[in-house]
Amino acid sequence: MLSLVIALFSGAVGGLVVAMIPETKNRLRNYIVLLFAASSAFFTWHTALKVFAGERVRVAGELGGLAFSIDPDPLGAVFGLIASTLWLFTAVYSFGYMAGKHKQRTFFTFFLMSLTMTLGVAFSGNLVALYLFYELLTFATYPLVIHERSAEAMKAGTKYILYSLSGAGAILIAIIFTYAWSGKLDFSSGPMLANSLGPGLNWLLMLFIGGFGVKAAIMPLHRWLPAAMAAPTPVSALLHAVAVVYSGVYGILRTVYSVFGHELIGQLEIRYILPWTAAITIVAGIVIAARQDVLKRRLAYQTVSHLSYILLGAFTLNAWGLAGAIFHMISYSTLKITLFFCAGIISEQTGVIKVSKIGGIGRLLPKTMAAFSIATMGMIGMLPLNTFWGKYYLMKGSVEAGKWPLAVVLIISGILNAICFVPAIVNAFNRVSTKTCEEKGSRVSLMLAPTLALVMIALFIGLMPGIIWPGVEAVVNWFY
Amino acid sequence: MISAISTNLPVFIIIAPLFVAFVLPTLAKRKRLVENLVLSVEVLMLLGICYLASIVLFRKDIPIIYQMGGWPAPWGIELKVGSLGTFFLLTIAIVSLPVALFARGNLTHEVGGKERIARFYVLYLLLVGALAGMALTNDLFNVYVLVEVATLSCCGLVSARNHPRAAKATFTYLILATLGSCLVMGGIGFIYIITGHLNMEFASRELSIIWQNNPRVVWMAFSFMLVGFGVKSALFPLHVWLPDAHSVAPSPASAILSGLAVKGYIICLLKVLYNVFGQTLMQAYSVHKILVLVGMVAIIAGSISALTQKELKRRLAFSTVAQVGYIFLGFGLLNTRGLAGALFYLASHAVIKSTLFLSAAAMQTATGKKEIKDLSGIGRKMPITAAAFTVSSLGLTGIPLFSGFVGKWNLLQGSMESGSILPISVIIAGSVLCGAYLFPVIRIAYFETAPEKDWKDPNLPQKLALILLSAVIVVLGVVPGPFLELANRAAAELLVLR
Amino acid sequence: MILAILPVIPLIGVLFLLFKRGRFINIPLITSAVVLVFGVCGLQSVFEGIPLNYTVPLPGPVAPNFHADSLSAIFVLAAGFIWSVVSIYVPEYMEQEGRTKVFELCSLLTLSAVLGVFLAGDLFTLLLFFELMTVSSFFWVIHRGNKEAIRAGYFYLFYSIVGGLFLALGIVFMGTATDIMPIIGSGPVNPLNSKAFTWSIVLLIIGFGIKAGMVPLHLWLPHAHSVAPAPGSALLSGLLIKVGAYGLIRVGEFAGWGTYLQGGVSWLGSGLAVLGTCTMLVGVLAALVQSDAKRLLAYHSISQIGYIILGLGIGLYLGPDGGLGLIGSIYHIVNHTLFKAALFLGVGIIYIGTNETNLYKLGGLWRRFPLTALFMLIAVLGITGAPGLNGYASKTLLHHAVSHAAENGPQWIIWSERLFLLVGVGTATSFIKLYYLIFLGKPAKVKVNENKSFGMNLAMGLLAAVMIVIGFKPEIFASIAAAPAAQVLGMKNAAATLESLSFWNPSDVLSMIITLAIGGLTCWLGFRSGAFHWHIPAWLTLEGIGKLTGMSILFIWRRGAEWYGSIVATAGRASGNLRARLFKYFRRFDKSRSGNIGKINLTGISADAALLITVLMFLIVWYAFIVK
Amino acid sequence: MSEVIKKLIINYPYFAAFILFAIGALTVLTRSNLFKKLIGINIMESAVFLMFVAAGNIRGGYVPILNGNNPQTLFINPLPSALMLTGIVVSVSVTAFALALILRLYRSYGTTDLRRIYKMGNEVSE
Repeated sequence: MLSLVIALFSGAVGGLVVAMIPETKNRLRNYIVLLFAASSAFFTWHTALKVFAGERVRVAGELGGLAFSIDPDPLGAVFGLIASTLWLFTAVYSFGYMAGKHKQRTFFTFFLMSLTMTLGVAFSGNLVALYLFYELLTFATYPLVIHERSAEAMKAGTKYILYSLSGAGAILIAIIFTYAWSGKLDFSSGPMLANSLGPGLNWLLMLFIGGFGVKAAIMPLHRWLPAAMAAPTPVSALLHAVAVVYSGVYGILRTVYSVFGHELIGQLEIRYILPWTAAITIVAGIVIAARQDVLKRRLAYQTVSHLSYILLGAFTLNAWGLAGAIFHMISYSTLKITLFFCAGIISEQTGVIKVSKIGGIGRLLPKTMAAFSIATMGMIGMLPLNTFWGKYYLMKGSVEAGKWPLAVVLIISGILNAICFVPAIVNAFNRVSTKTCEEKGSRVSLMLAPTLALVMIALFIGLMPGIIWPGVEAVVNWFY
Repeated sequence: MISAISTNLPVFIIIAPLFVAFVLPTLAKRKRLVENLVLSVEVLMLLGICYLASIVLFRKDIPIIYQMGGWPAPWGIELKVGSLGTFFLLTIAIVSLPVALFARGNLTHEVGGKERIARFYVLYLLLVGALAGMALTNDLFNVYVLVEVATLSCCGLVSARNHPRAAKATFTYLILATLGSCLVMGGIGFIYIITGHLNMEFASRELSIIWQNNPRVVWMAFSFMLVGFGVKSALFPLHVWLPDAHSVAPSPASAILSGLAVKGYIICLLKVLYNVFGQTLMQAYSVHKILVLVGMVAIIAGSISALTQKELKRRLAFSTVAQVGYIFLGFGLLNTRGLAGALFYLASHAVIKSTLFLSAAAMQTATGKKEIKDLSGIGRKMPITAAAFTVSSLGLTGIPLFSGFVGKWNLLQGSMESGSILPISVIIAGSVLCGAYLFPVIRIAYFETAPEKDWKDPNLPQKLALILLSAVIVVLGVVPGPFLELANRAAAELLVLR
Repeated sequence: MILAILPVIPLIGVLFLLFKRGRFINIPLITSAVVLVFGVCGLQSVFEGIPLNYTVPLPGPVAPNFHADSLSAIFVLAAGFIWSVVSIYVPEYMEQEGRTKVFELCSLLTLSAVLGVFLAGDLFTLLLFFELMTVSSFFWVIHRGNKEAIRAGYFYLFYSIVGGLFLALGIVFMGTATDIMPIIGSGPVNPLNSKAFTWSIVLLIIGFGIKAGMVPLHLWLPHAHSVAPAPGSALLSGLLIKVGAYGLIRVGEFAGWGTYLQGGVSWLGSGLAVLGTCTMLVGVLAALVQSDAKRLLAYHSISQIGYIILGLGIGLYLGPDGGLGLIGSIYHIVNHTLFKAALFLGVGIIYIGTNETNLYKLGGLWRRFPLTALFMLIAVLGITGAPGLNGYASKTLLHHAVSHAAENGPQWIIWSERLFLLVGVGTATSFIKLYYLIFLGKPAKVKVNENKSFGMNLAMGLLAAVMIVIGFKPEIFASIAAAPAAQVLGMKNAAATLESLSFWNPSDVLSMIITLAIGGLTCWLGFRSGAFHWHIPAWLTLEGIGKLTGMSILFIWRRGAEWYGSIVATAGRASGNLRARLFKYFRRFDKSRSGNIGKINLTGISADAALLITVLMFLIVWYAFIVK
Repeated sequence: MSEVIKKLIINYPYFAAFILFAIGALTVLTRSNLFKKLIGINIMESAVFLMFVAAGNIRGGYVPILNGNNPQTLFINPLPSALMLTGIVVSVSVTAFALALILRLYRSYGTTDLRRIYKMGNEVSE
């Protein structure tokens, strides 16, 4: 209970504290950021372990005349763990990345604020809380998106806000309908709409998915995501590859499993369409990615593609699919962050932001590029990396659901991922670059350390998927 | 003594500001005294209203009826302290006190010397008194008189700024408002002609019996009332006077005009529609459909108009048009949730819009610029003002935690109950548009670099006013309990079939 | 436990290699020798017919599992041996190519991965090491770093990745088809869902087929094997493609060796046989027209893999009587490992000496490289199947199997038997051509460097010695290793069949000699007619077709993208216009509300009032006249 | 038709009120002079007053003065008239206020013609 509250509000409090530290005291600020991020991570683990053990940790109240509860179930706990743990890594990375940059105070203030919002989304116990934090997350991350203050960034920010608000609007409508039809908003008491059946449910589900799909970047609602790459790299890495987009994905998982319930969706006509929307996004996203030259945009489109993996898992409507989705959620996040971290190091150290100019970087920044390559292997779904397991269970789920073409789609996506990144990597290692730079110095090591640590974690999980299995199992058992 | 005061409290609440208003010109030379007097009246009103509200809330029996001069109902004028009245009174008190506080901070800049300030306060108190009267009165002709008092004082407030533009805007406002008053009076006349009563309850009882004999006259009354009050409460497309008037008025004036005055007329219309005509007649004449339709159009058109504006205050003024649309939409839903939502939205908009106008005014005063693009970086230089603006923007957009959300949520629930998807989509679209026209301001305020100028937060009373109002927004958003309860009860009472 | 240790040994070697400073110690050699020794000692019990099993105790849904039966043992020992030999070769060779350390690192990592594949006890573990092998061996391919190498590297990596993905999907289907993931070495799978099982088998065959270089999935192979440094090529061709073959044997195990296949997989034997025949034929035909020595060898790898696959197919097709096919395949795998490694190493020596691998620019080199010429001769004879050398033994077994199947089989098996012989002729032809062009013929005008070549020749010599030993005593290996392996896999009467067969029966020897003779003749004809310089048109090759398909897909995609882009742009413009117009309208409505009614101009207040009155009139009229 | 005419004749005060209202409205609409607009408003208000007073009238009724020995029982309704007193007061105050405004506008713009005022726009300083 207390640990839940601390975990949740460390970020917000930390943000306020950081806001009070003068702009010049960078070192102090970094320590404070680290402290709060760490405390959040620690208490999230504390809470999550309790949740996995079957204990109920709950804070409930009333907000604006509506019941409001923070009540993590295993799914929320998993998301919370992903977010808070990676936050810690990204914080360290940001210390390196942001060193010497402008407006660090603003950056770290909102960086910490967003942590609370993300965890709020994760831990929300009913739709009201989910909606609230979902909305606030948009606002807390907006300053990060426009951090560069360039015209491009401002435009991206506007786009981001507009897309997100529209999505939130759709969700609000959907929530109202849900409440009107079921009278329930709580996640804890099983699927809300379980006993209702009607023609409107298809539309309601579409509304939900359309709303959350904005943040989950389902095509064609994805356009804000590549634009938002104007943000500093840690933000792109954490928020636009993991936290923010996962909040959308998480919302859809919630919709499928807590609002409708997989059994109900299994009776709706829309179940035929859903997996295919995800599948189309998977393929189209990565194909478009292959056509991008700017590395971060390419990664962004890859994000679009990979987010739909998770959705695909949810839409297969069976336990294996869900397990795959959760697995992919966990493992994909570690590697995607790594990729972005590497992109950040490359652009910071050499100024290279385009894939076509990447030749020779591997010789200059061997560790970075090695991490990048390994992460790419993971994106393809090769074995020593954890993403394989996610993909494996996703495919298993699809096949068990009798939709083997979906499994083929996943395979095709893996191949396309390879086409997308392997040439770049080979180039990076084989050409000789004209640039000179080194992988040394405290700044680089601050950036490099979390990157390599994440790769290690990914490899570790890949070799021993059993260590995250209890979490996945808890989620699956919760819903099935 | 105490019992005398408490039994006569309703009338005191109306009389006190009016009385003080008449005393003020004699004290014009002593600015501080004037200001303190006004503030103390406001505080007293607030206390009295809270007392009334607690009585209404906790004694759940019939509303307190106060008979003016001791004359019983059909002949004398009645004051009815019901849930609706108390609700609106509370709104008035909550908004007008901080606005007065803000006015105390600095008026010379906008209004002029001591004399003018005193006159400004006269009008201000007259308006507050009239609004309080509107909240409580149960008599049609009394409504007319109070509306006229309010209209005149509003016009006076707009023209309080010594600027030709103000005079022009006032004139437009005056002509249109007087036209509206004529229509209102005409409408009252029609009701009187067919029922022979001016007391709302009696008129309503009579109407429900005989309306089928004179369907056209009833309709005339309806349309006169709708248009008359519509023009005063800036219902689209009758809002044409509003942007000019509200953007040109001195800042406390525009706050209270946009925040409260418009709401007073809306409450009057609400009373006429529900207490006099009643639900049955509204349904018979499909008035509720008109209201929903007009409300939706107002939301969309108002918001888009606001988007096109470059001046901050004009943008806010247009936003009022849009928000009024929400309230009318709620009135047309004909169910408790929707009506309660509309009422709550009315209150929350009153608070929010006053905050917005006050903070906008503070920014304008500090920078001397009107356009939004000139406010770059003001968030750092005027943190409290900008924070108040942000909080109220979020509230207006309907973000949870802020009062706007509660209202919108109930409105949405109401639309849901009424069973059509269109109002729901419009409400949401309105929210998105609202975000679209308010967030750029915030973005410019916080995320663009400020010019090297010495902009500072306003002085203490003004800051205090802003903080108070923002706090109210948050409190109403987080614990709307009693307020929402009052709104719910008021809605239930209004919807009782007679 | 030994099973888990074996793949770890090379990793320890890697550590040593990383921290080695200057001193000349051939760590890869030591490591592979250790592997060999450990393998021989540790796997003794396996040859006695007791499989070893070890599960790494890890929590979760999948625990890595190791398993060794005789088949694994054969492969493990072959790997250990070939690695040791190549490691002897590497230092002197890589001195010329440069970046020895990187090569050795990759080499050790690959050894670890390869051992892991052979010892894997479940499909996940197998896949894990399979992927690792892909990645680590990839660096051999791109070792030279030139354009060609990188292109080949792409090819190699893409195909391998795709193969890995197919394996993964196959595993998925396998998991669906059965309740519990089948353990390698546990015999035929009893599928719950036979359709999924069929798919799984297909996918696994594709996955392993890519690695093995099975037609039509072989495109990567000639590129990759020819650009790698010679030891790399030797290992790639000698052992890594055998991983694919190993996988195919295991797939056969899931389907069931020694039984007549039923249900969804009944086509498996004949399918594999047909694929094998095609592979054989395509490989040898392509090899005939090559002018580059390494490419020629690479195509021959394909061809020889074809033999192996054919043998497997026949083994499956014949069911309980297919022992010879399986034994022949296993035998041929080992033999091919030996002679193909030797050939690549030999060509490598030539390359180091002359910087040239184009056959037509070489010639008469036996004087300069006498030892090499000798060992190469042995290897060439081995691969062509000359009696007395190892190739003869396995090819004979395979031929027996095929002709046994052809005796009372359908038409296509008869054809495959004929093609089998034809391919033998082709092989002879191309190797006579190779040997003639390099070592005999006119002395070429290439500059020959003087190198230390003791280690290199030693490596080749070791291989040649083993080849000769096997060649003279062909039945030893077959009876002590291959036949038990086949029996463990399920061929109950494999050993018995083998007993009944004599390697030195005259007709076989004769036919082999005839084959060689015809080969020599064809070779002579080929030189005279210039047929060796003929190239099939590009569009007819698989690569050409693939390229065409790719280009057309790209074309369609581009069109689609253009189309989509134009739609989006139009929509964007339209909405922009709409927005602008809306804005303009609203602004005008706000700015000057003026209009004309008749001739009366209404400005400002008048217009506002008019609006008000219009609304009023509208309301009144609407009710009074329209509604009623 | 005759029915309608009959009704109109019987209810002539209302008819008159309507005509007055229309005249007032038209004046407000078409005249651009501020004074005339104001007069138009006044006419409209008068129309409404007329309507009210007419509503209170009873044919053949007497002035409602109760002095104890008045034998008449049929009084006209005094309430509307009383109310209209209030209305007239309001109207007067509106007129006064409007006149003051017109004065101010005249001082700033130098004209009382609305069109010209609008043409001048907002450029006029304080």
